Amino acid sequence: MIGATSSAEASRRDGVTSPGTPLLDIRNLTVAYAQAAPSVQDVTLRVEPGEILGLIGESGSGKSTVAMAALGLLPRDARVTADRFDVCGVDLLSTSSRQLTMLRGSSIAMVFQDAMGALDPCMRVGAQIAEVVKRHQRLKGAACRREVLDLMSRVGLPDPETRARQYPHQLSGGLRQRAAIALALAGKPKILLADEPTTALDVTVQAGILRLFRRIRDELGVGIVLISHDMGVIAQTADRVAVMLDGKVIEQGTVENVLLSPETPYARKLLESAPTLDTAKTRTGADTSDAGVRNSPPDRADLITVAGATRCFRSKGRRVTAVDEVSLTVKQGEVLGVVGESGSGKSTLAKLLVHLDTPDEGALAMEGIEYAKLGSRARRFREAVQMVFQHPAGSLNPRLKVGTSIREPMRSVRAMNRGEAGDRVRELLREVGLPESSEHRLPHEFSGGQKQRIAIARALSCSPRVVILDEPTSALDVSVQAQVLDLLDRVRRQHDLTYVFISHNLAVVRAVSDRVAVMYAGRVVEVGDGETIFANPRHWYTRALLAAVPSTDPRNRDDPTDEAAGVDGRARTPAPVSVDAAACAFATRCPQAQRRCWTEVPSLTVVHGGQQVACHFPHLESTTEPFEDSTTAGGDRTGRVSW
Amino acid sequence: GGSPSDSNPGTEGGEPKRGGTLTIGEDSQPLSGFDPIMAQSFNSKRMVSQFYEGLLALDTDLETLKPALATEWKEVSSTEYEFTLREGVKFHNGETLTVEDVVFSLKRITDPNQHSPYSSLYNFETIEAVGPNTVKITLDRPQASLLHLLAQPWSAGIVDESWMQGKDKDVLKTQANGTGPFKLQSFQEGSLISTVRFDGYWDSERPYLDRVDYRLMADESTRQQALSSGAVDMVQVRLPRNATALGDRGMKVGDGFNLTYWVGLDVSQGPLANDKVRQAISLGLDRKQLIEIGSQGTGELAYTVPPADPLGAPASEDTPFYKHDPERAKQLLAESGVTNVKLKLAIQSENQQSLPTAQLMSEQLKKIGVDLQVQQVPFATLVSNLLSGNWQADMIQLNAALNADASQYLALWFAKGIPSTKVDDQKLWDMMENAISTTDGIEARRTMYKEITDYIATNVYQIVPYASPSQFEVWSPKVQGYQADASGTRLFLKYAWMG
Amino acid sequence: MTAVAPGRAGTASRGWWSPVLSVFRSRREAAVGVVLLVTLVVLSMTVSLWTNYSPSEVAGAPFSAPSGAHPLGTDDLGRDYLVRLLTAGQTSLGIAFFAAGIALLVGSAIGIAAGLRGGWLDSVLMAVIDLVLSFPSLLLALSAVTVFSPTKTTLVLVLALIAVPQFARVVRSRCMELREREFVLSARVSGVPDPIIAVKHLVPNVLPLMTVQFANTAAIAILVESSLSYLGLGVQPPDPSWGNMIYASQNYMTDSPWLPLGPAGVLLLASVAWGLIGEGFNSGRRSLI
Amino acid sequence: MPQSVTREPSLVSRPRVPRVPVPPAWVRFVLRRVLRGVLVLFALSLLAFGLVHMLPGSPVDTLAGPYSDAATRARLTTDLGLDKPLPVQYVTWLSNTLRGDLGTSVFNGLPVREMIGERLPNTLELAVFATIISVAWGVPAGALSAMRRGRAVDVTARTVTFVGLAIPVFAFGVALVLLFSILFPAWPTLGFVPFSEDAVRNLQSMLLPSIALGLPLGSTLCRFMRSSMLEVYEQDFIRTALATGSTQLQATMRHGLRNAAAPVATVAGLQMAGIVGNSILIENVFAIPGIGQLTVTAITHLDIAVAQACILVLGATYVVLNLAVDLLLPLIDPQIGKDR
Ligand SMILES: Nc1ncnc2c1ncn2[C@@H]1O[C@H](COP(=O)(O)OP(=O)(O)OP(=O)(O)O)[C@@H](O)[C@H]1O
Ligand SMILES: Nc1ncnc2c1ncn2[C@@H]1O[C@H](COP(=O)(O)OP(=O)(O)OP(=O)(O)O)[C@@H](O)[C@H]1O
Ligand SMILES: [Mg+2]
Ligand SMILES: [Mg+2]
Repeated sequence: MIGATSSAEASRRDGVTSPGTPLLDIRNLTVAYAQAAPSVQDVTLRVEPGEILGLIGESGSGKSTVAMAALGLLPRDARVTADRFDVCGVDLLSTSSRQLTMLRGSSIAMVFQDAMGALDPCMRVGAQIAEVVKRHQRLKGAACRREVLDLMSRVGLPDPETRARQYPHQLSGGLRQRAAIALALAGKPKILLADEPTTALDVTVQAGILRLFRRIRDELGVGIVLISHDMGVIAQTADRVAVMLDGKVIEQGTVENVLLSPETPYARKLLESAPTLDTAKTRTGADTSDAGVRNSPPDRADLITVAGATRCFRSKGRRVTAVDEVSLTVKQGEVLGVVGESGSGKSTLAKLLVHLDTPDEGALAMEGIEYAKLGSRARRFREAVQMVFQHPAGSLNPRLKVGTSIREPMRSVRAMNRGEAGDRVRELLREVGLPESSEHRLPHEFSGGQKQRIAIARALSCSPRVVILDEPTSALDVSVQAQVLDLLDRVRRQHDLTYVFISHNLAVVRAVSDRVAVMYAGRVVEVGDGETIFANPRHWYTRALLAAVPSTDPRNRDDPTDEAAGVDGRARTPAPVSVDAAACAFATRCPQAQRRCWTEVPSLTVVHGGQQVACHFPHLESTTEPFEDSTTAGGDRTGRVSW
Repeated sequence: GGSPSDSNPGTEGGEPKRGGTLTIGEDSQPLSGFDPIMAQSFNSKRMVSQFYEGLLALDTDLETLKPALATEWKEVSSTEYEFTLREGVKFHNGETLTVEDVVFSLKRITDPNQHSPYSSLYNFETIEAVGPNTVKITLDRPQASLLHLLAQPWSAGIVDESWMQGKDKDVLKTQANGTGPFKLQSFQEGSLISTVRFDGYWDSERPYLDRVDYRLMADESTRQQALSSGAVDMVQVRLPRNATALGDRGMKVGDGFNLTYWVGLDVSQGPLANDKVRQAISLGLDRKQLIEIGSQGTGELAYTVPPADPLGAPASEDTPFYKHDPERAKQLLAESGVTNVKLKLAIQSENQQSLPTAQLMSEQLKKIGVDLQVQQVPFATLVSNLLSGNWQADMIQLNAALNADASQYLALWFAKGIPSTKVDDQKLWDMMENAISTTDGIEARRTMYKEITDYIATNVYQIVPYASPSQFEVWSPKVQGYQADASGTRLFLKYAWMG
Repeated sequence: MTAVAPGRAGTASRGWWSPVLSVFRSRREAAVGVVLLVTLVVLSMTVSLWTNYSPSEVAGAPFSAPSGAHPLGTDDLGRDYLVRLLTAGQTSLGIAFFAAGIALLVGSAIGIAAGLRGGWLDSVLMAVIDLVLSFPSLLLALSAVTVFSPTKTTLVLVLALIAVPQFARVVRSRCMELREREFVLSARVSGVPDPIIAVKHLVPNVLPLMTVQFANTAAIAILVESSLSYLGLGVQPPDPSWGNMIYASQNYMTDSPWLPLGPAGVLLLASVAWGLIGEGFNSGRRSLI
Repeated sequence: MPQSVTREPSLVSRPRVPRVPVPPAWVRFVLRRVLRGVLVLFALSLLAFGLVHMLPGSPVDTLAGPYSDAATRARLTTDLGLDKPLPVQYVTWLSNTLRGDLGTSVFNGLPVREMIGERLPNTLELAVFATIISVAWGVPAGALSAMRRGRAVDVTARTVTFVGLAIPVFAFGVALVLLFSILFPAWPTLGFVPFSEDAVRNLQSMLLPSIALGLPLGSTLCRFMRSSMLEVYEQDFIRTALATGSTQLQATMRHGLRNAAAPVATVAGLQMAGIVGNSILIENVFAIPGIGQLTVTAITHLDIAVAQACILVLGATYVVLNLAVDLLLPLIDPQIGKDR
């Protein structure tokens, strides 16, 4: 069938030789956009029915390009060459655009990263799925409706009848992603491409979606290409893995082989630099000199106190309480980690902390001086409190030279003269590991990690005492993330800084924090010493979070039998007909919710040592056995409570 | 009485016949409504002339008087006149015309509460009914223009007293009840005025038309198109070239009547207070070119009183300072001692005809070293400025309309003791006063007005580049028996019929 | 380790204007627009140097058709139409340029102030803008020109006034977006005062948008000026403007079609030029930020 | 009530109920918008009054004419109440207006309310038709041009939009009349007939003016549609639609148009209000008795009551149309304004 050499080469790279026609058979694919150098070069991939191929690699390595090429959806200026490019036996290189259109949806389909974007916001979810069902299954009327509802329940959308009539914005992120998967499956494709399908989601939701992929594969026998930069996701889901670097596949093999004993140095580095929940110890071990400081925070003085801060927004007539009666203290010299899912109010809290925003109720104070009464001390405050943002690209004015950006705070807050400021800029650049000449360049000439270094230099320029870091590494690749985290840690020790480190990545928070606060729906549900919280979470939400973090070890896959009940976004406990305003926000997802949870907001109470929990029925016995994810696995749905 | 003169091209269609609808494209609707004694603008007068009549009427020369509501009239003395009313004249509502109606209507003109612009033109002392069919008017001093004024439907239209009783003062602005050939059927403000034949009209044969519709078409090119496409049967156009173009397409173009293009001068101050400057300006103008290009060849040399007026006299190259002589002009300017002459000329923004001439004047004066700035001002503002005496310009341009009496043209610019007057010349005022009160007949008056206007030209109190038609009536060949008149008010519409 | 992020090549020049210049380089449309406009401007400015006639001089018989002596014929007064057309360009382009310029300054200032500060200032400014918008623009121009007499200065100011609300709105909504951007937030955290944030951070980033809006406004200004001429209140003769030329010639459309076609043609050219410039910047916007 | 606690769980995850009972979001939204509209109208009344009274000259002079004498004019001034102090005149006018009495025209003595009442429908009719025409060509052309970006269709459409945006409405109108009278001499180009009189003739006579207004305005819409569409094309759901086997056309029709429509609808709404203002020119050219024409004549003749009322009515039209668009937008884009 194929030339002997390429066939031999392919089977060698694949590591596995599987029977039957492959769903996706790519040999030496090269894609170049316009005049640029090829973005994808000599890629050879193969997906068999019922197989999940994981595709990992850092940003820009060409993962999405491969996927889009398989769909024939590359922009017109892209040039594609390949020795072989078959999708379900059809040669993409020679099909007409008509055939290609037919192929899409019925043979090959795709799930994109941003589910909100992938669904038409102006169309009901059911109608969107029905459209594809009609097109590819040629069903009409009631049959079509039945098929849509069937699809929706198959991907785990609860109450499909209602959901079908809703618009995408009325669904939660997890449900939206499920709807998007239903949409992709509606044409009964044989192969499904999933491009970072869970990156935008909360870990608890992610676990459910990943389980769904496996179930689809088992039930429908489709082949899946799962693109992700998250080792855990791949480890938990994929059968085989291909690692991409600069447009080339540098390593390919079974998941165990690649993740446990990577051959190439790059893959090894990629795996090493990804922090896991267990990495905290290794990192602390690295800075033995400060170990004592890190582990004994209680005697430190309070630097910033947040007392009952509440912040509401009105947008489009809706009222969102982004931060809800939060009380916290940030102690001198510590790293306070703040975790929580997207939309839980972390960034809003950060803005309150740096006084970019003022709370509607409650107050913040620094060393006893309320923010509202800073008056003439405002300038000192600005000097003392700085912030680093998530998007390195966004935090630098694209039109200003790097030096100017770094110099800005010194000029405005410190009123330094040009010469002094110039010297300091160069000093700072050296400190964050950038050449002095960077001063004269524009931000777009730097990579993401370099930009983040510049942003850090800028934050340091006024010798602050506190730096609020709002997801400073979540836009970065794992390898770069490790470097930036190292830099942050070094700087902190050098200047005796206090950090508030915000992230939704539990592993990262664990790796850097002394104390951790967990936020849910605008409230702090649990605070305490990092070690304690990670070892012995008391709040059911914290427990769910920790349990859902995918392990990077493919041998630790969770039990696939759990997945039958893997439905999220749904109350475990019967909810009263009218939910009281005073309900615990987590009650709808809590396995332990009881009547009291629906009528009374739990407040933070000290359970043990420095650990505080806002829960009426916290998990009390300290346990080492693996915790069962309530949200996604939820085995005991009746909410049996033993005390 | 009688029909218009036989030279009218419109009468060549054989025997008049009854019936048909005439649609006219009007450039504007009656500004002041249908009240005859308020009608000043062309658009109001045009409507008023169809609904109302005076005691007398004008013949096509606009000079000869004809009987109308009065069959006979008698000048008892220079201040006393008697009129015998026609019998059986009916108003549109069916009521019969009585002496009381006439007395009421004439008194109404000078009633201060009516604000009629014509009130100051009359020297009434008493108006009384001296018999069942006879009205006597007594003046407090002789008035040459009286009969002429009484012959115009707008300055002396007779209204129905009993119908007016108890009605709002403004009722005549939107309703009409006269004795004229057409009666108002409906008034759709802003679009359409429908009129129909008045069956009870005293001149029983006429009008021939069953119906006349007036459609508002403000834009000149629109009117042109509408006439060409047959959407309307009659329009006025302002630009001579447009009239010619329509004529070339087989339309009938009425005679244009030359009315004065006035440029009033503020001689009370500024450079224009110097008579050498004024003379230089008059000499600097190339009137031939202005006529040729500015009036698109339709103009003629003229004095302040327009040639179309019965009392108007033609001007010529020999008129003082009318002959183009730029050398002399420069010399005079040098002699005047005024240097750097900068002048502002305000013209009417609505009138498309004003602009070309003003621009040409500016260009011609540039050659003698006078800088003339042209500024377009809405008519309302222009009139306000003129009347308040605060001209906001050195020169104001206006176009004459045909007046009831020649004295009005002069009074507008030169009447003694009003703010708008910028001259201070007792001699001129005396001459004007004489001309008003003389009753020596039309020839004598014409001579007097020629002398006055000559005097104005000599002193260059006003510049008259030329006189040309301010509008042309154009109608489709279907319309027969129609003749345009110098007053531009369709006085003879009742003779028209559809062929 | 980390590859340099993909950026547009050749943007090594310094200063905030460099992206603007680079847009020209990468945007053929904008470049064509600029060339077109510059040609028009140069021809207009130099017209007196290379023609035999003055714009107001009677140079031939009225209404003569295009010929060797008068490439575009003559108008109702026998003036050379080409010379007038180009002279009119000075006025029309000048008025458009200044009106759009003033609108840009005022509108952007309002937009930036409202967008950056928000709160009551925003509400008040936007209420005023709404008020001006609810006054039909042509009427506003008409009444203002009537009240203040139709000098060129009045025209420029009135045309600017009409354009300000649009400007303010566009700039404001952009600034509200930018206000939440991290680099503005970091400037704030660093205690940079609002005026400096506005000048250093907002203006450069709103600049492409302002350029687009400027081009649109300039194109529209020429049109509104011609509409005012239609109502007798545009540029005052004998100064020619494209607007009053179109108006004056529409009466002669049937018999001398070259009269309306001339100014309509250059108006179209200018408008296309502005439009191309605007589009060039518009489509360049995404890649800029 | 244990019963209620154990009742069937609500399947939709419940949003947290606000603490204080407030009227539904859309009621508050509408109320706020209406209140704002009222404020704008009030300010507009001040502006209208001020501007009209600032106009140089006095209606008395036009009314009495150039040949009148000073005494007549003085009496007229008193009779019209124009000698009273401005604030008094304003208060009188405003309170009359609020009572629905817009005064009478000083010239033809007609009640202003009647004059406006007769003309407004014509202008609105014109505006509606013009909007329909502009939408009818602008939206599809914009969409098509976005779909075939860079191809002949796109280039053509964009060239046309340039022409549309560069030609003054009145000149376009006159040219159209000319063209039509040559091509279809029988078409009643210029005879405006009120709808109530003869609906067919009315529609015929409205066609050209609507085209004259609508085509150029469509150019703006076309541009907006094009760029809005291009933005939509960059979004994931279009990619998804293509990935599930839609053709480009299907994706555009089913997903593109509606999503691109919301911003375009806002523009169209604003434009419709703008049309009402710009109708001045086209009403003049086509001899349509509309409010634009009335306003201009009122301003140039200094018919104070009419001018003030017209400006106010035009402003109110703008406010109402904007409000209507704001309230209708949620129908196009369900994300806007729906929160229950
Ligand atoms: N439409 C395009 N035009 C030009 N270059 C492109 C285009 N899309 C992607 N590229 C380039 O191709 C390369 C590979 O991009 P691709 O999106 O496939 O990477 P990726 O591995 O999916 O990265 P990420 O993890 O960030 O999604 C990158 O350098 C990118 O800049
Ligand atoms: N300026 C604002 N106007 C309206 N709503 C806002 C505003 N800022 C934040 N919110 C809302 O407040 C809630 C909390 O937002 P916030 O950005 O603090 O969350 P987060 O925890 O930082 O989420 P993420 O992980 O996605 O950054 C969200 O529902 C968000 O929509
Ligand atoms: Mg990608
Ligand atoms: Mg955030």
